[in-house]
Amino acid sequence: MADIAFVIPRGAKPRRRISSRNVIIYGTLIVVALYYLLPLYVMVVTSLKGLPEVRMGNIFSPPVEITFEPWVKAWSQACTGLNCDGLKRGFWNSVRITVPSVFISILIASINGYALANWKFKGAEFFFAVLMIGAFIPYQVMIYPTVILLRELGLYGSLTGLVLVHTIFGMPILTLLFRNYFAALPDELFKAARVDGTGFWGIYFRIMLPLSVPICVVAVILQVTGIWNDFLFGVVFTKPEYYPMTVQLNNIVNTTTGVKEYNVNMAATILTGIVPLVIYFVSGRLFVRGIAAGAVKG
Amino acid sequence: MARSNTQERPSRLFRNLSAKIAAVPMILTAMVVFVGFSVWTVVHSFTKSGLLPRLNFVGTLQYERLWNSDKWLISIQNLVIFGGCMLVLSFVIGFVLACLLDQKIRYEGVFRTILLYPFALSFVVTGVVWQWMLNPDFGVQSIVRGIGWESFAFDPLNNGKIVMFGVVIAALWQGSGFVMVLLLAGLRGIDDEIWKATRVDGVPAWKTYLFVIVPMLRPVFVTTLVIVTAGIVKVYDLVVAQTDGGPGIASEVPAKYVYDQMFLNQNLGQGFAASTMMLLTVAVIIIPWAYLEFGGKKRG
Amino acid sequence: MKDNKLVTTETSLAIKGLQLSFGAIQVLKDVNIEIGQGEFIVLLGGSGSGKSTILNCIAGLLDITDGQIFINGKNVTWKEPKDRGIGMVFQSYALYPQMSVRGNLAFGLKNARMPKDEIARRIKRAAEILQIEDYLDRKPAALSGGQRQRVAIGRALVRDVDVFLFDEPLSNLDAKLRAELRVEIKRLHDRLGNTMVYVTHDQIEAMTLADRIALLRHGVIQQFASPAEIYSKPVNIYVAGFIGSPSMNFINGQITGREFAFNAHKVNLAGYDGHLRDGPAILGVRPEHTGFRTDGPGIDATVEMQEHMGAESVLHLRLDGQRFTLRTPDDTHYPEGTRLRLTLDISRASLFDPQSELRL
Amino acid sequence: MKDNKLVTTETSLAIKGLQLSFGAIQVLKDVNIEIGQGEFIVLLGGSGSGKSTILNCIAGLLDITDGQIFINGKNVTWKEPKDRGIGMVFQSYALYPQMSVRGNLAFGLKNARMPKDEIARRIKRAAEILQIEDYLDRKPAALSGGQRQRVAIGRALVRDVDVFLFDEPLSNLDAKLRAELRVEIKRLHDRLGNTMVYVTHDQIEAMTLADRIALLRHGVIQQFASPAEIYSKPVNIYVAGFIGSPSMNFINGQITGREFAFNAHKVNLAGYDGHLRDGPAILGVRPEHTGFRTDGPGIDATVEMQEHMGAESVLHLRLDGQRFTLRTPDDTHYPEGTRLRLTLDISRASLFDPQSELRL
Amino acid sequence: EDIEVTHWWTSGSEAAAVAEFAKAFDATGNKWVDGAIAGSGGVARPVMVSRITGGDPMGATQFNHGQQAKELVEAGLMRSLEDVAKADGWRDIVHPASILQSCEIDGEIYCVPVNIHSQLWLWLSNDAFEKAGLKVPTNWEEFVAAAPDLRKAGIQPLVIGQQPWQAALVFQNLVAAIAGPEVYKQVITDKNVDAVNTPEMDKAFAALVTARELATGSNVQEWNQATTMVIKGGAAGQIMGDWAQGEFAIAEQVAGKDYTCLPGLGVSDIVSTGGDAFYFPAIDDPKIAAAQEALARVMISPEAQVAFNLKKGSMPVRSDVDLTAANDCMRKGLDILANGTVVDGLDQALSADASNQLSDLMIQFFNQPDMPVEKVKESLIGILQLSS
Ligand SMILES: Nc1ncnc2c1ncn2[C@@H]1O[C@H](COP(=O)(O)OP(=O)(O)OP(=O)(O)O)[C@@H](O)[C@H]1O
Ligand SMILES: Nc1ncnc2c1ncn2[C@@H]1O[C@H](COP(=O)(O)OP(=O)(O)OP(=O)(O)O)[C@@H](O)[C@H]1O
Ligand SMILES: [Mg+2]
Ligand SMILES: [Mg+2]
Repeated sequence: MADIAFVIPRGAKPRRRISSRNVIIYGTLIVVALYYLLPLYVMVVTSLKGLPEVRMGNIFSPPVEITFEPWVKAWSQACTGLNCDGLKRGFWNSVRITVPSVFISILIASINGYALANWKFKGAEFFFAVLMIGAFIPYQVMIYPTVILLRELGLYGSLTGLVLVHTIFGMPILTLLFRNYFAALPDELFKAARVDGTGFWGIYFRIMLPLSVPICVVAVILQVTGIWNDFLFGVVFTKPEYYPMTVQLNNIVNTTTGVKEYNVNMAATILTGIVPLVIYFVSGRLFVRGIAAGAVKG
Repeated sequence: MARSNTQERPSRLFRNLSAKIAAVPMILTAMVVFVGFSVWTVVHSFTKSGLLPRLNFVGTLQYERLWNSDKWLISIQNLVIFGGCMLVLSFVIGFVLACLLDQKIRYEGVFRTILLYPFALSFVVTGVVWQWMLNPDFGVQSIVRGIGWESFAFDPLNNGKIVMFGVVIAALWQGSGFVMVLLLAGLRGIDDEIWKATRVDGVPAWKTYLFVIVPMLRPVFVTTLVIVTAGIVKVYDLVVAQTDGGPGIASEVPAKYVYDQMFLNQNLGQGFAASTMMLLTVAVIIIPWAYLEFGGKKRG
Repeated sequence: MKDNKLVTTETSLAIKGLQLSFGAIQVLKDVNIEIGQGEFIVLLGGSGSGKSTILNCIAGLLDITDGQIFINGKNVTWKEPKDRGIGMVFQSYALYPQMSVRGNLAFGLKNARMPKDEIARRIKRAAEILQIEDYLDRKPAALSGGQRQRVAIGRALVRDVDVFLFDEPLSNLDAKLRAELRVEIKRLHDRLGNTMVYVTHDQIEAMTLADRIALLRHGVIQQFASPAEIYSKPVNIYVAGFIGSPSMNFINGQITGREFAFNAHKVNLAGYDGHLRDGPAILGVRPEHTGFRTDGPGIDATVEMQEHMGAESVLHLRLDGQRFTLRTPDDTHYPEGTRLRLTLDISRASLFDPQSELRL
Repeated sequence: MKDNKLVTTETSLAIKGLQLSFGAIQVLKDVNIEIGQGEFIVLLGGSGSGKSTILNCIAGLLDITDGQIFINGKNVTWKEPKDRGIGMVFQSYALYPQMSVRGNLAFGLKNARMPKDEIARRIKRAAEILQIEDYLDRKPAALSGGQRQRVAIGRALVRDVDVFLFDEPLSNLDAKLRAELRVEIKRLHDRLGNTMVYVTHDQIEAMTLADRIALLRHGVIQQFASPAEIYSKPVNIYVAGFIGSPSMNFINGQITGREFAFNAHKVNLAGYDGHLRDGPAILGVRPEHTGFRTDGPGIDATVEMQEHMGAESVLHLRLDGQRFTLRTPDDTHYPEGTRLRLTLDISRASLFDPQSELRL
Repeated sequence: EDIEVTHWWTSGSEAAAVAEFAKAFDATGNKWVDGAIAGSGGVARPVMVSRITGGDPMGATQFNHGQQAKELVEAGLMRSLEDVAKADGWRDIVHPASILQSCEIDGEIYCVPVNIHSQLWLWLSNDAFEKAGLKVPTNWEEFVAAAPDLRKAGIQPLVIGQQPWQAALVFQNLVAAIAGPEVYKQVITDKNVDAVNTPEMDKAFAALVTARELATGSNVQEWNQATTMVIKGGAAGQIMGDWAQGEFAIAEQVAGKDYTCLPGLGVSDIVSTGGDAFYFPAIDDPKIAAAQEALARVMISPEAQVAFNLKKGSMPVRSDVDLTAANDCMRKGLDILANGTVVDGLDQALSADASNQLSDLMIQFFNQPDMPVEKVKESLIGILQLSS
């Protein structure tokens, strides 16, 4: 090795694979990644164990005997009161709630963002500021008046009502996202479209919307995550035939008497989280890109 | 102002009519839901409403009771602890991770995905999992003891003094990845030439991050701060799922206080009074910010 | 100076008493412009002088505070942009990134519910004129800057408008391409004969393209005249300094009779085109209107630096302690310290009142 | 051509066999440059030609694939940027936005643990040289573009480096300011005498600033010579076309003996500076090296368009169906269709081999 | 007719009990549509109230009887069952009468009580005492006396979970058993503030301090975890309602052999009443109204009462049914219900607000070893004043 020190530097810098810098960076990242993965690992491992094993062993040890029983039970057998069909029913309800809610809330919020960014009218900023303050109001505070509002609209207990609620409470953050995104698009594009004879809606549908794919991805992920995981609105503003999956999850996890079936709980938990997780894993790249594309510009 | 060939200036109201029509949902949401409901809440906080809202006014009785309630005071204190820890830690962790990921490393996507996935889970899931992880009998404590460190004690969920830190651990697990992504996006937006300039100036990387990059990320920090703070003020599900306010009432938080008063105690008036206090706090913090951010300058 | 095109007396575009404020800030203060049919007008001015704002007002993209705008005799003050008979070309091209070039060109026409074959015909014609036939099916991202700008022009072209508005269309391009496209725009104007209003802060563009230049400063038109007139008879010091590169040299002095005295020198003002009066004055001489020789009579100056430009060179001199620039088609090298004798061409110089800054 | 500065034979910066690839794409192919002490070198080339890449390699901001870099005789190939004795100025200025001008200037020095009074001294000196004393306590956001660029230069200046690197420092400024700062940079160089490497795609900057220009294309240096030589003896058609505005006119023809024949015309090549040989050739004539008169003998051409520039004008002609440009200090107007007789100045023209594109 | 019934009975035994009602109701030709929401009243109640006030009521819904639904009734959102009750003579068959009185507002009956839970029990682990070499105590004093030895043996004398209501339950037991039913009535039912300062109450407060000492070191959250400690012998005793039996049963423990239950802390023969009741929202549809009536009748019918309460582990609301299958502990409870003293449960006596405040107060007391009894007294008086 000694002679290498005397070599006249030329050509590419010899790149050491294991430099102290890399050890620190990758070391830290790997440790942190393990920390983040640990709970998921525990969930999966536990859900694959039989109940006796769960009670005996340590939560980190891999299952001695893998069983899918808890998954089956969580999906199709766990009881809520008299209905013993597990999460299955709630799953489709969640889909029925999430799809229109995500779609409509994003549509409305993107129109808001577009109107705010490109068609400023007197007072627009004021309404927007109010909306932003609204983002901070805990939902619990709003339950009662919302019940009254829905009752007066005749939408209480209906899917439409729930979609409306999700649209309203998703509006602040989504509007902020879209407003910032559209504001970051070149103003000249908008002007060119106006000169080309397009009106408010024409520009929105034919110019802005096609350009907002990155931010839509962000919005979709945020909304799918938020709405799919929602429990409070789903249970308060609808009736049992529309109860989302999280209600069943709550019923399985929150049953206070008797033995806790941890393995079933974990399986149910994973099953409930799987849709947002899949969406997230599939489009995570776009998520980061979309956020970079405008969401973070204050 | 005699104009010969004058065309009437169209009424202000009808300029940009489509835009105004399109903004109706937003205006309604802002005015009816956020302003209207808040006013409604404030009004009813002066009543003795129980299970149902009624206008049987009792003056400031609810507020007196609120500020005499240990539970409320503990809630506030907990929110301060939780919020302080969350803000500091999520930003520190998020920023350090963002910086690490920004080093042009390999498998960046994999790491990023791992750090962010908890964000896709609900607070209920997070609460349940961490309740488990922190369980002294089979969670982290027993594992550490199992590998030989017998005296190791980490049992936050059963210790009222440190229970909030247990909640913070779970909240960080779920939320710091999102902070990381926001900040990473901000870092990516920084002009490459700034980096080159600091390298030529011989500034060490950590100094660059601290003294050059962080100040440049101010707008991103502000946006992130808003999102994180909004989450902190609203914290509810996590506490309910993880500790249900326990042990005792050691991990109560304001949102839970509101909920419990309204639906467990069937004392809406009290719940509304607590809500009003929360609204007030939010307004005090947010309105100046919103004014600076959106009122002062013209374009975002 | 120009006569290759018919500038009819008919006005194509008229702006009357245009005022515009953003909140409390008044950006345009009583702008009045009348433009003849087929004229090429350049709005020239520094950054923030209000050029784009005027253009946006003409296009109807900004709500004006006061005043009226006429296009082809019709009051369009409150018309929608699409109904004004204008086409607009932007600095950043503003092409719709998700549409092909063809889609970009067709967009406005489709909006006007034009029949398909007419759209196709017009696109074909525009593409021919602009030589973009080969890229019609590409997306804008796959085009170079110059090609993009051509498409942007095409978008205005297909709409067959009366007035073309250009907002610094070339400033995103590099110098070489800019020079090429400048020529192309000029040819296009010669060919189409439309009225064009062109915003730029580049005086070369303004000088070469314009029939008339409106020189703006802080939202006020300083001078609205042909390039030759603006060049040779700038109304005030600002205009004089703005036009010409390198800038005009200014010398403080005193007029007495038909003589201009500064420091120890005296210059005869015979041949000056303007109204002389006794008193303090500022003499403005363009670098290119200053002769020199290495000896003989003349004003004494020393070479500080020389910029060689291939075909010509610029000499940076020191004249009685002040800087003085001089431009010459001669590329001989004059080392630092060389002493030169200058002769000022008074017939092409300007004199200004130091108070009002106006030309005498 | 230049002699106002001592260009010692000592090399200040040497690049030997520099190669650089991004993944599979080779961006720099065997670049060799030797730069003398105090020389001002401009790297000129179109977008993507690799100019910034070379600069970043010199600065140590990119890890090279092969080759060596010497600064003041020391091999710095693997040294950190800060240890190379270089200062760098960027297109986007890259000022630290939250620090005052003073803070920006001091930041690098503080990192080198320089004593406070020495820092103050250096800042004072740099501020004087660059005339930014008045803004020292302002934040960059409160400065104009030109002022910002001065601060950016100051940041390199205070570090007292051997070599200054500029990456298109002026291209974010408008034309007028660009011309001013160009002169300032030249003065700065005259005053400091440092070695400077300056990247630009603007040939005017290159021509006026450089002692020598390295003209790049696709990562290969086409010609590395003084501006005058590049201008008058371009090694190939690419260089000939790149330098000069408007571009050189190229005419296809045939050399026979000492005559160049094209279409019906014949031009005598007496006075041509190069090695003639019979066969097909391309004649390159610069617009400014073409004389004309309205009648008499000469090559026949018709005026298509004229660009007036105040002090001079450019005539766009048609010569046997081809375009031909001609630049003249004369601003007389020649209407479209005017017939002119051209005379080509062969002593300043270039002939190229159509195959190899090299100059004969 | 389809009737949607909402409730929060989701655990194994609860669900099985509900199924009995559903079976009996379906037998009448109607259909029970189950709307279970887990997570106890805290989660379920806002849903129920929202649905009723939101104008989309269910056919029937569970509430703890007492004060929870009072306002809904007053707002006219609930239908009166007075006609049914009169016709079927509920006032005669329901025992104790207080349980039906809780359903009465302005002289009309609005709910069907379905079961009685007594909250006044001390559960002891025989195993734990054996290990410590002690006799299983028969009352509170003996239990307190045994505590030091239990500690020595490494056994937690008294286990109290960290859910606030568990602490309130301990207080309720001590007041009822040690201060006596009379004082309990004065303080809890009548909210007589003066009664708080009686010598009897002082004894109860002293016992409360003792209980706090006994409970020091208990480290569990939920009541069933606490019960599990008793089952496993890690703790000697727990004060809990009769639903704790369910846990013992699942662990296959036998009353009297593996564990001992002492009603009224073994001090006096008292039970508290309290439990669940069903309310019927007012719905403008005669068919549904008829079905509601049918459901009410089914719920209170002797057959359903027996079937339901056996599964649920609670006591029936009528004394005229025979629970031969009941175990040792339930027998004790039934006997006291028949012969002994009956006091109102907390849900019956106090508003939800007051009882939750009491819970918060008590858990604070248990978690703060330095909190003086005076402070508790003072706060208790405040709570009683507020809710009277
Ligand atoms: N939306 C706006 N709100 C407030 N002020 C504005 C707005 N748009 C432009 N201005 C101000 O109006 C003035 C003129 O702006 P304008 O864009 O017309 O300048 P310009 O001459 O086009 O400059 P540039 O060459 O930089 O494009 C500037 O001072 C600018 O700050
Ligand atoms: N990080 C990179 N990865 C891959 N290719 C790169 C990278 N940086 C530059 N290139 C490529 O290298 C070539 C030269 O780039 P360079 O930036 O040196 O050009 P330039 O001459 O400075 O051009 P410009 O005038 O546009 O700045 C270009 O083709 C560019 O696409
Ligand atoms: Mg502009
Ligand atoms: Mg570059």
